[in-house]
Formats: sequence, structure tokens, C-alpha cells
Amino acid sequence: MITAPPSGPVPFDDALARGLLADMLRVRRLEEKAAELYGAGKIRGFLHLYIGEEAVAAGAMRALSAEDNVVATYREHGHALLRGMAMRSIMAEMFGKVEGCSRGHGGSMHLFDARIRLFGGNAIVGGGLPLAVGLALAERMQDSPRVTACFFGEGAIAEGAFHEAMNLAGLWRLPVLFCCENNLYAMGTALSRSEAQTDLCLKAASYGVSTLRADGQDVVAVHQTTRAALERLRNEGVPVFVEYQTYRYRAHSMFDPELYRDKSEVEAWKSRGPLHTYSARLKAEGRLSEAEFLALDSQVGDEVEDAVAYAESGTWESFDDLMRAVHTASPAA
Amino acid sequence: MITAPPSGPVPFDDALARGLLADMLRVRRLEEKAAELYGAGKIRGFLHLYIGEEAVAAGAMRALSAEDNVVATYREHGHALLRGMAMRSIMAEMFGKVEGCSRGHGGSMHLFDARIRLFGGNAIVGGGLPLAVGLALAERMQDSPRVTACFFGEGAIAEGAFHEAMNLAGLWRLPVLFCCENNLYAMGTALSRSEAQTDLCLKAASYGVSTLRADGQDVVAVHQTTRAALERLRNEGVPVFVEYQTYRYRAHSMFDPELYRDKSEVEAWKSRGPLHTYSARLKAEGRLSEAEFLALDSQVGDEVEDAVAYAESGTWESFDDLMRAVHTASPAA
Amino acid sequence: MKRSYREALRGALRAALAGDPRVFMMGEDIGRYGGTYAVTKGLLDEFGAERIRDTPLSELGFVGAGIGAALGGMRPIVEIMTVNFSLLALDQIVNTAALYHHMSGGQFSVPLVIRVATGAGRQVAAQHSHSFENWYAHIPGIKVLAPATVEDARGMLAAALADPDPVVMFEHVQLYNLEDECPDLVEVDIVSAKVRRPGSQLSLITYGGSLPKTLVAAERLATLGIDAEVIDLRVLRPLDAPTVLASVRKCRRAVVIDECWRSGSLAAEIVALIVENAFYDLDAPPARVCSEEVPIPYAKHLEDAVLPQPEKIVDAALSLFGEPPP
Amino acid sequence: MKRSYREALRGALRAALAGDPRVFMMGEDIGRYGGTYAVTKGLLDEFGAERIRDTPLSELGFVGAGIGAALGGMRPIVEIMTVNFSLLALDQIVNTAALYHHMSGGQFSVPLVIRVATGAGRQVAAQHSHSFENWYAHIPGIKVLAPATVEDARGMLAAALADPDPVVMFEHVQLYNLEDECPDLVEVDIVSAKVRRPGSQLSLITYGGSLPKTLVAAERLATLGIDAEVIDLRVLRPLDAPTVLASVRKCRRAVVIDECWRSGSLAAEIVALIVENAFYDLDAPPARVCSEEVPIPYAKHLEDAVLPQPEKIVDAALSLFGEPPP
Ligand SMILES: Cc1ncc(C[n+]2csc(CCOP(=O)(O)OP(=O)(O)O)c2C)c(N)n1
Ligand SMILES: Cc1ncc(C[n+]2csc(CCOP(=O)(O)OP(=O)(O)O)c2C)c(N)n1
Ligand SMILES: [Mg+2]
Ligand SMILES: [Mg+2]
Repeated sequence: MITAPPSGPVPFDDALARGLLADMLRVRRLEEKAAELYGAGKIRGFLHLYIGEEAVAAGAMRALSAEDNVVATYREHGHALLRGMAMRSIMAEMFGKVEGCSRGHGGSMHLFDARIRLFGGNAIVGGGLPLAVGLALAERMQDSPRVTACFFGEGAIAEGAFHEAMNLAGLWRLPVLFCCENNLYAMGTALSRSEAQTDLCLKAASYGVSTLRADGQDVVAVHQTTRAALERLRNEGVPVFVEYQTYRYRAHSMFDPELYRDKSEVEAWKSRGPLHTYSARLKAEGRLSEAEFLALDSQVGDEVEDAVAYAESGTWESFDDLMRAVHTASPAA
Repeated sequence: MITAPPSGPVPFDDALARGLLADMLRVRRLEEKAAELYGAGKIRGFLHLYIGEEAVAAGAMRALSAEDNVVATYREHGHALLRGMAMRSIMAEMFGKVEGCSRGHGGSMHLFDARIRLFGGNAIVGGGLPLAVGLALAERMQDSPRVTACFFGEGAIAEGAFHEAMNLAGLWRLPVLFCCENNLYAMGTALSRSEAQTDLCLKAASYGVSTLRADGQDVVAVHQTTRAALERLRNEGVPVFVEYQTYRYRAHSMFDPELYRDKSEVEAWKSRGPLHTYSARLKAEGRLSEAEFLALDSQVGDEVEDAVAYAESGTWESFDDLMRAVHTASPAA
Repeated sequence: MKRSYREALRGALRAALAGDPRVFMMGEDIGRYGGTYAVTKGLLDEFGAERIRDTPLSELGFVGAGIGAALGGMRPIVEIMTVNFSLLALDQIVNTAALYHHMSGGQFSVPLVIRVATGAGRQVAAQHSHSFENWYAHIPGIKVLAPATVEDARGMLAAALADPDPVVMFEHVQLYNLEDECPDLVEVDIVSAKVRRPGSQLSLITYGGSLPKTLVAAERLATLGIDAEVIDLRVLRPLDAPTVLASVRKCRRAVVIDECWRSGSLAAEIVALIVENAFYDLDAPPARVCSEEVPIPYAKHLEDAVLPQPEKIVDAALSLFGEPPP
Repeated sequence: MKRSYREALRGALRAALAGDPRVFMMGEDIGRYGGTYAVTKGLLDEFGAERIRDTPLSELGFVGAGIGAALGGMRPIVEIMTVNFSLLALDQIVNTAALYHHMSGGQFSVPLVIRVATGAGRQVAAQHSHSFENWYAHIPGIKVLAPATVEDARGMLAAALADPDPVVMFEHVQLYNLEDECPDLVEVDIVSAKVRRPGSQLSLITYGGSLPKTLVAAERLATLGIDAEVIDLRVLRPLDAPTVLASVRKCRRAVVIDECWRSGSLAAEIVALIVENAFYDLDAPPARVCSEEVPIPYAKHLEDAVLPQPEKIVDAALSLFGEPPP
């Protein structure tokens, strides 16, 4: 699957073309800082970095509309940020502060935001899939045009939850966009050691859903494929499964000794890095200068620093408020 | 799927040809009696009749060797009987007597017999599938040539357990014969209302297992297909999934008002009944006279009466013995 | 009007469906089959297949879909055929539904109602007869109901649907045929335990399928000169401690009756609650009548022997009126 | 020799694998990754991929496969990464493994060992931090172990493997780095509770990850003039009632410490056990120190606040030495 790095002209207008770059860069810098802060003990628990996979969230989120629903996993900083959550809110959550999107109850794995219809941040592998099916069902029953995009790793495919959710979505022809981030590993388990059938689109097709595949290191391909998928979903009225072929450059979490893969494999994939290949393309086309890139990067750097300062100066939830958050205070309307 | 009734010469020697007839008849008469005894209150709880599906267990069991493992569901009187359990033992179990195979603890849904390697009798839909995978793994790790045959209904295919078990078997290339008894309904739910993809062999193929399909109303086809499946399993070293297309003539259980299907559909399937079409074939070939059939039937009738008498005169488990059966008395060797 | 527990449940479902377009049902064989216990019979014809939604055999999947639908603005009622099968869905119930409000820092709520048939007594053996009420009652973030009367069968659903958080409702299979007077419209709360029989000398505390047995036991005790009060917990989480404690403080003796296995039963929690709060009011240690610690057997005499029965309740009660040991 | 709880577990696994060709392991990332908590590190190299079997993410499937393998003559040890994920496998554990011997009328046994990492304290939030010990301890047909010392980590596995029935072993994540003297070979039983600190005035009863906290509390109490005995339950099902009751009868006061949520906790069962059997020996009602009834939060100060801590144990203990209310 490691082919030549993506190249060629970027078929998007400037706003989109640059937006995608900025998106990826924001995720990258946010997470680099998070890793540093983990080392410093400011962030704790599990921290799963998306570094190397940024093109997927960037390309996919810009294909969705603001009204759509998004369900993500524990590796969701990128999804949250690009869906529209403030970096401050994410950082404060990782610090465990009240100013965090989930008041510090959830941490890195549980980013939620009702305003932007981000339904987690789920740390049970496969756990978000049935939930996405239910969201899509609710939209359909309410005659809403919303699509529900559900992100999950290829590891989740072995879980019964995947099977049951795919079947329900296919059977009921629900508007779910199944976004499989195939980074080839589930923790230390390579795809070939977890699936009898490693052609994931073939697997997915056995549920009567439509399937597409994209080079997940190429933000252009991701964006175009996701648009095509949404088009299909709306036209054919079936759920669509998209496999994004990507790679995680960092360890699974901060505890992973990475015994299960060769440094050379990682290096080969890094040569296809979504950020540098994409900025190189823009530069080759004369649409981005080095100075512009540096300016963007420094702007992103400022955003990150601001988020850290915000998180640092945040407050701690009181125990009483925590206890009150177990049940909803007022009755549902 | 309702085509012409099976017909044509029976390509088996007399012992096998007559054996298959006797097998089906024994199951049929046993269950007709069980239904009667249910009405009389002698048998209670859930009672799931196999009437109409006898060709599947009959044809399949005779393809297996005595050493192989069998895992079945709650609709397993036929499997138990044809695997070699004494009719007395089955009947006594349904009466709830100590003389029953499971001492009256299990009843109709939980027929077990260690001697013939019958591992239940499982009343959780799909529950037997992972267990069959484990049995096959154990055989493989012990260099045993045993195959594990796992019977389950098409309804089980929607369960996550099916997915996880199929994947494990395919991934580890385990000697499991997946015997799917597709009788078109799971209780009142038609296959088309439970699966997005109703071609079950196509579904199964997405796990890297080999697949075959048989007319489950034709004991000849069932037997031949099962033999072919076992051959493949041994030669290719992969699990094999066989779909037996069959039909249940009776209600799902004794509580089912059968609101979900037309009488005419049932009648059409009855015209393809495994017993009468098969005996007609033997008669057409001059290999079975009406007198012989009646003699066989009366012999089976005697066996059933004997089983009932045995069960009737059986004894009740004591409470103390029941309590002792929660844990194994002596340590495992 | 006299009606059965089953009819009362059906009436409640019908009213909910008719009254709120967001309400719909999902579950195995609730539609065309008419419901395993016939509770939902007729609802498919009345409300259509979109709202009376037969599901494939996918307990984890459709319970999870119920959570999603609740988040998406609907008011799903999910039916799990038998409590044993709910084990397949526990991940979604416990790891998602119960945690969602908390994990999201209070942003989201999951107004999902899950109905589960529970309990033994129909000779359907070990994989169809258990009682896991205390497992559910252990989980913060959900509410757990156990309607034991026709009135509660009629009234609790509306209250459960009005609740913004996940509610699990246990319907004991032995109650479906129970008949009683019950008006067309019933309003009940889902916060309080109820005194089902007032008394002064002994508190019998129970819920669900054990309530009728406990009431029988109370009558027998009356003939033996013991005036027992019967408390129906109704709501298993959160527990209505004040009602339980008021009864125990008054009666000074208590027996807790619970079809769960004894070890780790809900009855244990009730006993702990009592001694922690009313220790000095007790004239004898609280006793428990639970199921014997064995999977539920098929044979009737064995099944009867492992379940709580009126005689066992009477015996446990009488034992509290002997002389305390020295 | 001094070794960690983790090393002790690994030593036990290595000895079991070396000593019996029927023993093998299955679980997520136990092989190439080296185990989430590094318990199985190195075993793949030593015993090969057939016996140290990495599985796909299929908790229900591979636990069920473990049951089948046990029935087929092997002695599987299945690892579930975190107790929350075990909910996905509960159907197989409870509806199959625990019932199999009973349902088959005693014909079959399931000699399966399931190891589960449990508990909170690592800021991994609500979906990775719970304690479901009492759920498991509720189930007839399985045995439940909670090694709390390095010695038990080294010794319990062999006993579990020798048991003919399913055994679930809970390893608290906060214990893996615990170090202690421990010989190379250890023989321990899996039937008895143990006195970890003798005392005369108060029984502190606990297990698993709460044992170190309880021992700290006992030392503090000593400085306050209270001589506490610490009981480590070790085996959560079946409970060793005699050891618990002997301690309580001697000390006449008891506090039960349990990381489960309070309602429906194992602590409730212990309290019930005590009052049912030693009511008249008590000078005060038994108290419980459990987790607060909220999903485990991420932020450290919140997580600390919801878990049992030495100070809470000390406070609960002191409250038993006040004057009884009138
Ligand atoms: C049900 C469940 N089992 C196991 C885990 C532990 N775990 C967390 S992430 C992970 C790997 C998942 O891999 P994949 O789905 O490919 O996503 P990726 O991490 O590669 O993005 C595992 C095994 C879990 N969180 N939930
Ligand atoms: C996990 C689970 N869910 C639901 C049930 C209730 N139930 C028993 S049999 C059955 C239908 C199964 O259909 P199928 O697998 O096709 O087998 P068949 O009865 O047709 O032989 C159902 C829903 C169950 N026993 N287990
Ligand atoms: Mg992955
Ligand atoms: Mg069927």
C-alpha cells in the first residue's frame, strides 16, 4: 500500500486549498504540544495521537455540512478541532479543567460538543458504530437531511458491534457515512493478523452498503472521495463505507514501546506525510510560498500557545458539581 | 426458493439409503410425540420442533465421523438423536427426570452428551459459534483430526457472535463446519427483514471461508454437500460454511401464534417435505415397499413409546444433588 | 376496569406512541410476531413498521441504535426479549448510555427506555430465567424500575419516557397474566417505594415478581399473629431509602425478598442500607430470602425449590421472632 | 527475592506454560505488543505464536473460543485488557461458561481462566476504570479471585488452572508496580481470606487494589490508638465467611472497603453476611467505604475524590467509636 507520495495539481480554489493545509497544521501542532505536555505531566491518562493521519479528518470534515452529525473515537483531537471545537476547549479538557469541553470529566478520549454535533470521543472500540446508526435513524424519522459520519479504526471491524451496525444501516438504508481510518494497526496488531479478509471494502460490501477507498495520506483524495461518498449516499439512499488508507507515525498511546513494527516501515510512510507532500504540491503550483507557510505555522503556534495558557489558567471542577453531572438536572422537553 | 420437490434416483447403497429414511422418521415421530406430551403438560418450558427440517440433521450427521464434535442450538432434538443419543435419554430430559441426558436440569433446549461429543443445546442465539471455534482450536493444537460441526439458524447471522467467530475461524484456518440451517425465519422475522444481504454464502465468503449451499429438503443433497464440505475442509485447511435451505413446518415454539407467514407458503413448502419426497423416491426406484415403510414406522413408534414409558417411570433429581452440580466435584485431571 | 399486567403495559405503550411522535419502539419480534410475551400485539397495525420496528437478532446493535436515536431527538423504547440476552447489550448500556451525560460534561442526555423481561418460573431453564436487577441497580447514570402491579405497569412507562436519562424497566414474566382493577389513565412517580400492605411488626421488603409471593406470605403470617408490612421498592435505582427505613424503624424487624441469587443480591444492599441507618432500631438482624445459588433448572420441582416462595418467607420471618442467641 | 506484582504474574504464566502443554494464552495485544500492562512481555518469544495468541478485537468471540478450547481439552488463559471491555464478553462468561456444568447435568466442565485488569487511579476515565467485581461475584458456577499481594499474583494462577471450573482473576491496575519479597515458587489456596494485619478492635475488610490503602489506614489508626485487623478477602466467590466472621466477632466493629460503587457493591454483601451471622456480636453497625456513585472522572482531583482513600477509611473507622445514637 506504500506507493509514491501524492503529487500533482490541487484542484481546489484557494480558500479550500489553503484551508486544508491550515487544518492539518493545526492538528499537528496541537498534538505535538500535547505530547510535550504529557511529558511534563500536565496531561495524563491515555493520549492517542493522530500524527500522520491528519489528511483524513481534514479532507472529510470539509466535505460534511455544519448540520451533519459526527461520531469519533479516542483518537479524536483532529476530528474535534476540525469540526469546529475551539483549541482552548480541547486543551482545557486534556488538562482536566472545567473550561474543557467535557468539564474535565472525560479527558483526551472523551471530547464532546453539542453545539457542533460532535457525539464523542468513544473509548470502547466499535462503541460509536451502533450509536451512529441510531442517530441516522433519528434523522430519517424526523425527515432531516443530516448525514451521520462515524469515524473508527480498522481494528473495530473485528468487533461484533461493527457487524451489527453495518447490517442495521444497510437493512434500513440509513444515511451513515462509515469512515474507516485504516492505519494498518490496532495497537500492536497488524490488519493481517486480525482479519481473515483484509480487503475492507469487500468485507463492507457484504452488508449491502456502497464502498469507496481513498489514499488517506492525500488530503485531496480524501476530500474528493468523501464528497463522492456523500453524493452517493444522498442519491442512492444507502449508507456508504469509505476506507481511508493511512498510517500512524507515533506510538499507539504514550505507553506503547512499538515492538511490533519496523522503523523502516514507519520511515517509508513518513515519506508520504500528508502535510509536507501537500504543502510541496501547493508550492510547486506557485500557490504557497515558504514565507506564507511560515506565517501560517506561526499563527497556528500562537493559537496553540493561547490554548495552553487558557488551559493552564482554567479552574478545577468541584466535587459537588461532579456528582450533579451523573443525571440530567431538568426533565427532557 | 420453493422449487420442484427433490426427485430422481438415490445414489446410496441400501444401508445408507434406508438409514437416512429411518433417521428422519425417528426425529419426526419423536417430535410429534413431544408436541402431544406438551399439550398434556408432561413437557414444559420452550419446545422448538424441527419438523420439516429433518433432512438437514440426517444428511449432515451421517457425513460426520463418530469422533467429530457437534454444537447445536435449542432446536436440537434431531441433532442429538441422530448423533447417537438414546431417545429415552432425550425424552427423560424433556420430562425433567434424572434419567435425562442433563439430569432434568436443562430440558428440551439443553441436550448434552459427552460420550458422543455433543456440546449442547445452546439457547442463546449465536452462542454456540465462538465455542465451536474454540473446540476446533483445541483439536488443532492437539493435532487431532476432529472436525467441529456447528449448527445454527440463519437468524444467528445478524449477531456479533457470528461475525467474531467466523473471522477467528477464517483467520486461524480452523476445522469448523458452519452448518447454517436457513429456514427463512427467526421466530417471526423473515430473512429479508433481518439481513441487508440475504445471500448468506456471499456474506460468509467475506470471512475467507469456503462456502456451499444445499437443498435442505433433500436428504440426498444434504448428505452429498456435507461430504463435499468436509472434503474441502480437510484438503484446503479452511473452515467451510454450508447453507442448508429448509423450512420449519410448525410454529417457532409452543407459544407462537404464527401471524407472520401465510398458510399457503407453509403448504407449498410441505409439498417438498423431506420425508415423503424421499420415501417416494425410494419407492419409485423399487427400493422400499409400502409394507416396509409401515414396518419401519411401527418400529419407530415402538421406540417412541418405550422412550415415553422410560421417561414416565424416571425419578426426580433431589435438591441436594442439584446444588452439587454447580461446580465440578473433583479437580480437572 | 379489570385488566392484565400485559394489557396495562400495552395500553401504556399505545398511549405513549399516540401522544408523542418522537416515541417509537425497537426490538426482536415486537411487530409481525406480536411480541414474545404478546405485550406489543396489535401495535404494528396501529402505528406502522417505522414506529414498531422489528430488529434483526443484534442486541448490542439495536440497543446502541436506541442510544443514538435518543441523542438524535427521538424517544425510543427498546425491548430486550429476556434479561439473559441483555448481557449482549451491556456494553452499550453501561459503557455508553449510563456514562454519556457524565462524560460529555453534562452536554448530552440519553432519554432511552429499555424494557426487559426478567425472572424465572416458566421452566425455560438457565439461559432464559435469571434476575440481574442488582447488576443494573449498581450503575450510576441509569434508573431502574420494577413494576410489580397492574397500576405500575400502566403508569411507569410515561414517567420513564419523561425522564431525560436512560431508564431500564424490568417486567417479571410471571406477572404478565396478573389481573387487577386499573383505571385507563394512571399517574405514578418513579421515585418512591410503596407500602402495599400496612403492618406494624415486621417489614417485608421486595419488588417485581416476588411481590405477589410476599403478599401471600404476609397473609399467612397474619394468621400466625404477625402483622407484616409489605414494601414494594418499585424503583431499584435510586432506592427510596426513607420509605424503607421508616418501615423498618417502626417494625424493628425486616425480611428482604429478592429473586436474585443471594450473594451480591439487591437484598444485600437493602440489608446494608438498613443496618447502616437503623441499626439501633432493630430487634433482630434483617434476613434475606433469595434464589438458591444455582443456575435456574428446568424441572419444575427443582425450579420451585430454588426460587423464593411464600413458605420460605414465612419461615424467615418466624425465625426473627425467636429468642436471640446469648 | 524482591519482585513486582507484574513480574510475579509473568512468572506464574511462564511456569504454567512451561509446565503443561495444554496451557496457552489468548488476548488482545498480549504477544507482539507485549501486553497493555506489559504482563506478558517476552512470552511470545519464549512460547511462540500458537501458545501466545494475539486475537482480533473480539472480546465475545475469543472468550467464547476460550470456553470451547477448555471443553476441548486445553487449559486456556484468556486476558481481557480492561474490565469495561469484559462487558462485551459477559454473555459467554455468564450464559455459557458459568452454566455449562449445570446445564449439562454435570457432564462437562470448563477449566478456563480469565484474567482481567480492573480498577481506577490512572486517569483513564469512565470507560476504562470501573470495578465490576460484585457482578462477577454474583454468578454461581464461576470462581472469582482478586490477588492483592505479589505472593498471590505469583501463586493464584496455578491454583486457578488446577480448578476444573471457570475462574475469573481480577488484577487491579494500581498493583502492577507493587514490589515485595516473593520466592520463586509459591503455593497458595484459592479458598481462604487472609489476615494481612492482625488486630483486636476493628476489622477492616477489603480486597484487590484497596488492600494497600487499607493497610495505610490501619497504621494511621494505630497512631490514634485503634488496633485494626486487616482482612484480605482474596477470593470473592465463594466468600470465606468463617475468616470474616471470626475477625468481626473478635473485634466487634467492621469497615468494608471496596472500590465498587456503593449501591449493590460487594461491600453490601459483606455487611449482610456480617449482620446475618454476627449481629449480636457487634458494638456498632458495619460501615462501608466505596466509590462515590459517579462514573470515574478524568481529572486527578476528581478521580481521587471518588475513590476509597486512607483518610476516608480512617474517618469511617473513627465514626464507629463514637457514642451510639439514643
Ligand atoms: C472493546 C475494546 N477493546 C479493546 C480496547 C483497547 N484498545 C484501545 S485502542 C485499540 C486499538 C484500536 O485500533 P483501531 O480500531 O485500528 O484504531 P487506531 O487506534 O488504529 O486508530 C485497542 C485494542 C478498547 N478500547 N475497547
Ligand atoms: C441472543 C438471543 N436473542 C434472542 C433469542 C430469542 N430467540 C430464540 S430462537 C430465536 C430465533 C432464532 O432464529 P434462527 O437463528 O433462524 O433459528 P431457528 O429458530 O429458525 O431454527 C430467537 C429470536 C435468543 N434465544 N437469544
Ligand atoms: Mg488502526
Ligand atoms: Mg431460522
